Amino acid sequence: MFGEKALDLIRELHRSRDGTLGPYNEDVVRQILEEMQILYEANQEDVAQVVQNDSDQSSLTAIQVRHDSLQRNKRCLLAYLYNRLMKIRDMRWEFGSVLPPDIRRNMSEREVQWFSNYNRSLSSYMRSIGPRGLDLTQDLKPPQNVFIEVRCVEDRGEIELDDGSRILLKKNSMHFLPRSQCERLIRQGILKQVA
Amino acid sequence: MEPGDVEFIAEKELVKIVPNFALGKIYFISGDVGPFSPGLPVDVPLWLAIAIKQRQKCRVHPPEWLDVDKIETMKDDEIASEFFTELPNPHFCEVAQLLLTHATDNIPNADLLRTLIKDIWDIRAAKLRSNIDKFVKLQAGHARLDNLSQMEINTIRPFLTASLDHMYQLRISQSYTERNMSTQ
Amino acid sequence: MDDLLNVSGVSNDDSDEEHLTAAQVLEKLEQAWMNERLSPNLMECKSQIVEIMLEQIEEMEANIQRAQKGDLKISLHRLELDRIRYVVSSYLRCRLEKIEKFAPILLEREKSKSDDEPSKLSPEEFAFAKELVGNVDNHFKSSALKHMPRNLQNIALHEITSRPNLDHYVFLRVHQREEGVIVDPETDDHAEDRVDLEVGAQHLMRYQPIEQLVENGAVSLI
Amino acid sequence: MDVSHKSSSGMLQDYMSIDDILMSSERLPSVFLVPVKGLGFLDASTNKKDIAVGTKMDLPLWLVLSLAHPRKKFISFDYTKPYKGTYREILKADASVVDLHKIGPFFYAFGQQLLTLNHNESLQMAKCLVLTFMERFRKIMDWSVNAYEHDNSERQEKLDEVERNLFKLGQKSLQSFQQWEMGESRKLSSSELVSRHRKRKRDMSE
Amino acid sequence: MTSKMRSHVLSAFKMHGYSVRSDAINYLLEVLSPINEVEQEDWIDRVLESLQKQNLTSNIIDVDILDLAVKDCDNVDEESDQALTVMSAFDVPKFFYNSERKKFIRSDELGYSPPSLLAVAANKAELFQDRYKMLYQRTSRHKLFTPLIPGFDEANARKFQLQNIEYLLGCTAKLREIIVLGMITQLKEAKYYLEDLTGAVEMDLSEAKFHAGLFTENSFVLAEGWYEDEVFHVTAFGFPPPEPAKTTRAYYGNINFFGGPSPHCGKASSKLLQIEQENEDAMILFLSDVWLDQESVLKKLETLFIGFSECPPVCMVLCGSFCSAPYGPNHPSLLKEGLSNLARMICRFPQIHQQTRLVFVPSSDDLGLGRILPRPPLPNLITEDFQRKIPNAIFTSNPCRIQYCTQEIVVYREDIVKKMCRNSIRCPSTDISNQFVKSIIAQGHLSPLPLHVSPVYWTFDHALSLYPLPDLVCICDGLSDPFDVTQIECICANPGSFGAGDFNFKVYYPSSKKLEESKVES
Repeated sequence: MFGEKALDLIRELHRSRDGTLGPYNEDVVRQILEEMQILYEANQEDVAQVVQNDSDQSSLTAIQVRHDSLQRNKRCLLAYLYNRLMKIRDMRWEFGSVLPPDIRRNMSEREVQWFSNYNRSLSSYMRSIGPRGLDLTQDLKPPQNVFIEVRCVEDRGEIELDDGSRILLKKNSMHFLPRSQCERLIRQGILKQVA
Repeated sequence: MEPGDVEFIAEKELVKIVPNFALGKIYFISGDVGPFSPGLPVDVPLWLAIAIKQRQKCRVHPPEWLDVDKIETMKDDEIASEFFTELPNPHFCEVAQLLLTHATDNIPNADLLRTLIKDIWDIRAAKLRSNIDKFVKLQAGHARLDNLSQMEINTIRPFLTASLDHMYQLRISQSYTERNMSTQ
Repeated sequence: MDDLLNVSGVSNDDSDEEHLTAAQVLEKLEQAWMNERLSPNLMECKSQIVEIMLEQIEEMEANIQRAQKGDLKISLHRLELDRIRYVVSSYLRCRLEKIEKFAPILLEREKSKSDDEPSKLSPEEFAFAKELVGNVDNHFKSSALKHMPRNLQNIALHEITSRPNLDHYVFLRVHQREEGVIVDPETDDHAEDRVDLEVGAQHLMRYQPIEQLVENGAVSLI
Repeated sequence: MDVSHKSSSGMLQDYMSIDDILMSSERLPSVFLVPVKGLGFLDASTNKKDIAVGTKMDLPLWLVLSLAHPRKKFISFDYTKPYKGTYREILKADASVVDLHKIGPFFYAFGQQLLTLNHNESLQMAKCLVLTFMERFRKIMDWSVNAYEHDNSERQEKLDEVERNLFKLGQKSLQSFQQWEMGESRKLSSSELVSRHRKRKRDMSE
Repeated sequence: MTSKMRSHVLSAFKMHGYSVRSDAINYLLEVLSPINEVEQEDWIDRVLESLQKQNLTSNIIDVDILDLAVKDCDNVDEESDQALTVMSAFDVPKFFYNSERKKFIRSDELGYSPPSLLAVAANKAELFQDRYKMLYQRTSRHKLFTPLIPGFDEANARKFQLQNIEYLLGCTAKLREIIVLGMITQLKEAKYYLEDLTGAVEMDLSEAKFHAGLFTENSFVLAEGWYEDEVFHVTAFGFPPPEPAKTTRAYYGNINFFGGPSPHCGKASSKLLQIEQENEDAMILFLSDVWLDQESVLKKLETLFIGFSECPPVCMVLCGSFCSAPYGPNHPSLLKEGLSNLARMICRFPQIHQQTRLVFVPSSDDLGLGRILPRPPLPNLITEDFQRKIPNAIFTSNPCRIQYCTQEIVVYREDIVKKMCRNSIRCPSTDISNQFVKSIIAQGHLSPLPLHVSPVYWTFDHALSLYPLPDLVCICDGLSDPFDVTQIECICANPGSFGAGDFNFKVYYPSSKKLEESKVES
């Protein structure tokens, strides 16, 4: 039946539902486009015959079947692209703007481009909020107390906080920091909240 | 909406504390608070009370409904009544939980209270489930549930609203088919 | 600090020259935040209130910087700022998620809405939505559509992406009395179902019949 | 964010939804009322070049929805087993014990799509869908909203995709409520994807 | 003021999801301080923009990442004079093909150390495996080999199914109509085998019909035929179908396979394209066998310089060997003397001296380690004073790569055509140059010869690769007559010998992609 390759593509996406992004399947996408091209050409021939009205009902149905298959293939392709984009969008909020290399390798060149465009428009939107901008990827949970105790999980050297103070991220070092300052590092798994 | 958010909103409820320090009025964005003088009770939002309590600078005066006898009678009423009894505060569960965790030393027999409140929660939860089942079977379009607390609504909301949405779609398919059959 | 804030200027019809204290503006923001988080549809944008709140935070942070007095007062102020910033951030983030999910249809409605209807998107949100839809459209074109046969190459994004489900069931609390709200339109096997909303009551029903009531504050979602 | 979880339960398919695409690929027994030129290969049983009138074939739903449309009537179709008389009786008897996942993971969604085409048993089938969900609702709710220790997969086995999703929603609220009771709900934690990605990396390097 | 600026910059970086090291912030503030307020905003955006272009591994920004980004913003206008870059074979990036992800990934991205000249034994096997993988992915994507599309009469859509040798060896029954991609090897004396990653099978070429092309040992072929008890009876013998550069780039995007600083290939840069189109009369000259020790050659060079003195070419590629008799004790001094004569002569033409880049590509007979490819440049000892006098001179390896704007040019000095004919199974007699060009394009490699005939440093085999196909391949072969063949938009030319022949050379006009044959009149 037509549209089998397209279904494989969607099944592949269905299998990796738990948020991971599989490799971009360029080959199957091309095979689907190839099938669509051949379906389209076959329809052009039949339509030409119908125009000279020397054909009958049987080619009309054939045209209808091929037309429905074309629409089906198109829907599967767009759904495949769209659902991957939504996963890539979530990664901006989960990983931040720098994706781990093995994930980036699973993305097609255009998906990488889409990600950097999304990142740009998100950052410019966030910088346009209020007098000094507001980082929406922060303050994800209702605050309880201003300062929290955190333990450093990885060596990441010294970084600077908003108020200019500097902290040295050495493995297993403990810090008592304002919550708003270290939320990003906790989300990226560099720090872990203790109390 | 996460339970943390419900608790966050509940922290705006006012509670009476007895400070052990002196400080003038504090002009918060959400309104003025104080002045504070040692030994004189003053009403503050719960989030402020907890913050001051954590710095051992006050004693919390529990609300009058947070008392063993009152809670026990509430439990009995809950068992007796077929409907949901009225709760002393829409954020009953969250305020109790916050006070029992952050100001346990200021609340007499806190543990007993904790189990009693948990029992009330379970009784009401069972009652809620049977009401919902009746409601779904009635295929009714709407329901009134006045005495449900915010936390109870929050816990059942995702499951219940998604089920009712699905039921509604099935009902639409049925009426569409009925209209279709009659026009044929 | 407790100066009066003038909330006018925004052409929302219900409040003409209304002077609100900072606390009242915060109250309105929290109400808008709750409604936004629980409504299936994007609500009218309250960018005026958000601007005011962010300016308040800015001012307060400047004050704290200057007034290095007792640390208890300072940390309590900081805690309140964290709380308010959380509400603003969660409110805008929740709106952003809906805008990203329904961007094509929202843009379509913005285009076709009449001028007196208040816009659902703030100018910044509108720009973000336009860029997003443009990027998705380009991605579809360059990755698939341009390789397809000619008559299949165009798509109307707002027809194929998801729309808000206005029949979603919601919980609500009544603030102003409202009679005869049609819950279920009349069908051949059951009569029209109407309900009266009394002040203080809590109801569970579909969102569509009460959407306007939520917008103008007669009821709020819980 | 509590916007309704748009699962495929409406009459209108969600163009981009993976579930709707998978659901609409399931087959329906159909009979060609008109000949079809050149597509003989679709019918595995013969090697003729065209499809003759009266040929019986299992066609995917997405094709049936177009060909069986009242204005075209290129094919006639029949319900699959779960939607026919005998099975409807079983469901009427005791719907809550039936394994809906085995007879078609998208039981409700597929049924609703069938209702967009007229068929002599469509009204009984529509009613059957409503009653089946009403019957099974109580058990799904009880399973999902209270007991948590039991192994979840054994419970979810008999549920169709929509029901499984409802079950997960119930479980999730229960878990976050219990986490809240322990006072953990407002602690900052590393993001879901980051921790899963780290774990996978550690497994690979071992 | 700076603390306000500091927090402003910090928050801008935070919105983009970056945390910044304190020394990096100080560095940026220094860079920004001299600029006025408005421009600072635009500068911050540009730096953030170029940060996104670098593929970072962590979102903590330190000084050198920031330095790179600032430089990237700085030299956005300098790029114009870098229209021409010459790359030695030893700097060509090495790519590994990941078959699961169907992607070429740079070796340094995978964390491999740069290739070393003295390789381990495994590298020799990898050399052939990498060539095979490159050709296999290219062939399996070709229209003839993509999987069948159901529903179309197979007859017209002629499709084949590639099999591997393991599949053959596994079958006891007779197999008809088999197609295998494999490498020709002589595992036993005068017996040809076909080998791929999974095994080797003996071939019976008695009835094989040979398509056009030089089938040298160790080159890769598509063999079609039938198989029975461990012998593969070949009926048709041909090369894997080549692929135009456009199609390769459509698949793998704008990765820079060719080499050079920028992560993206020249084709993607609209600026370079514009520069290329703007100067139509830019030209590149190719001369081979420039015998500097011969008086007549120097005189001819002089007439050449006179001819081009008014409009100097962008670049002149002078290939070896630079001595008519490249041996004997006085060879180094002869070469040095030749070079100094040439330097003196060039100084007499100021325009050429300033504007023309002179690229010296040595032959394997020239001074220095010649025998193994890629051949290093002429030793500094010989070339240093020439370099001092002519700053625009570049002494590079053989083969070498030249990128002019968006054009990719490969220069290779080797008398290879005759060598390939000697080493091929069936040596065709007619139009040798066409068949030669077809072979190197199909193999995607400059010298598909056995290693004992033309030795290659195992870990630098990728420097000889022609994949994706460049725009121009200039094979300087002194022993065969000049040719100019274009196949699937890739021009292959042999300028013939300047010294030995009658002083002919080739002129290439990149903007119009035209190649002209010309001669210095005696």
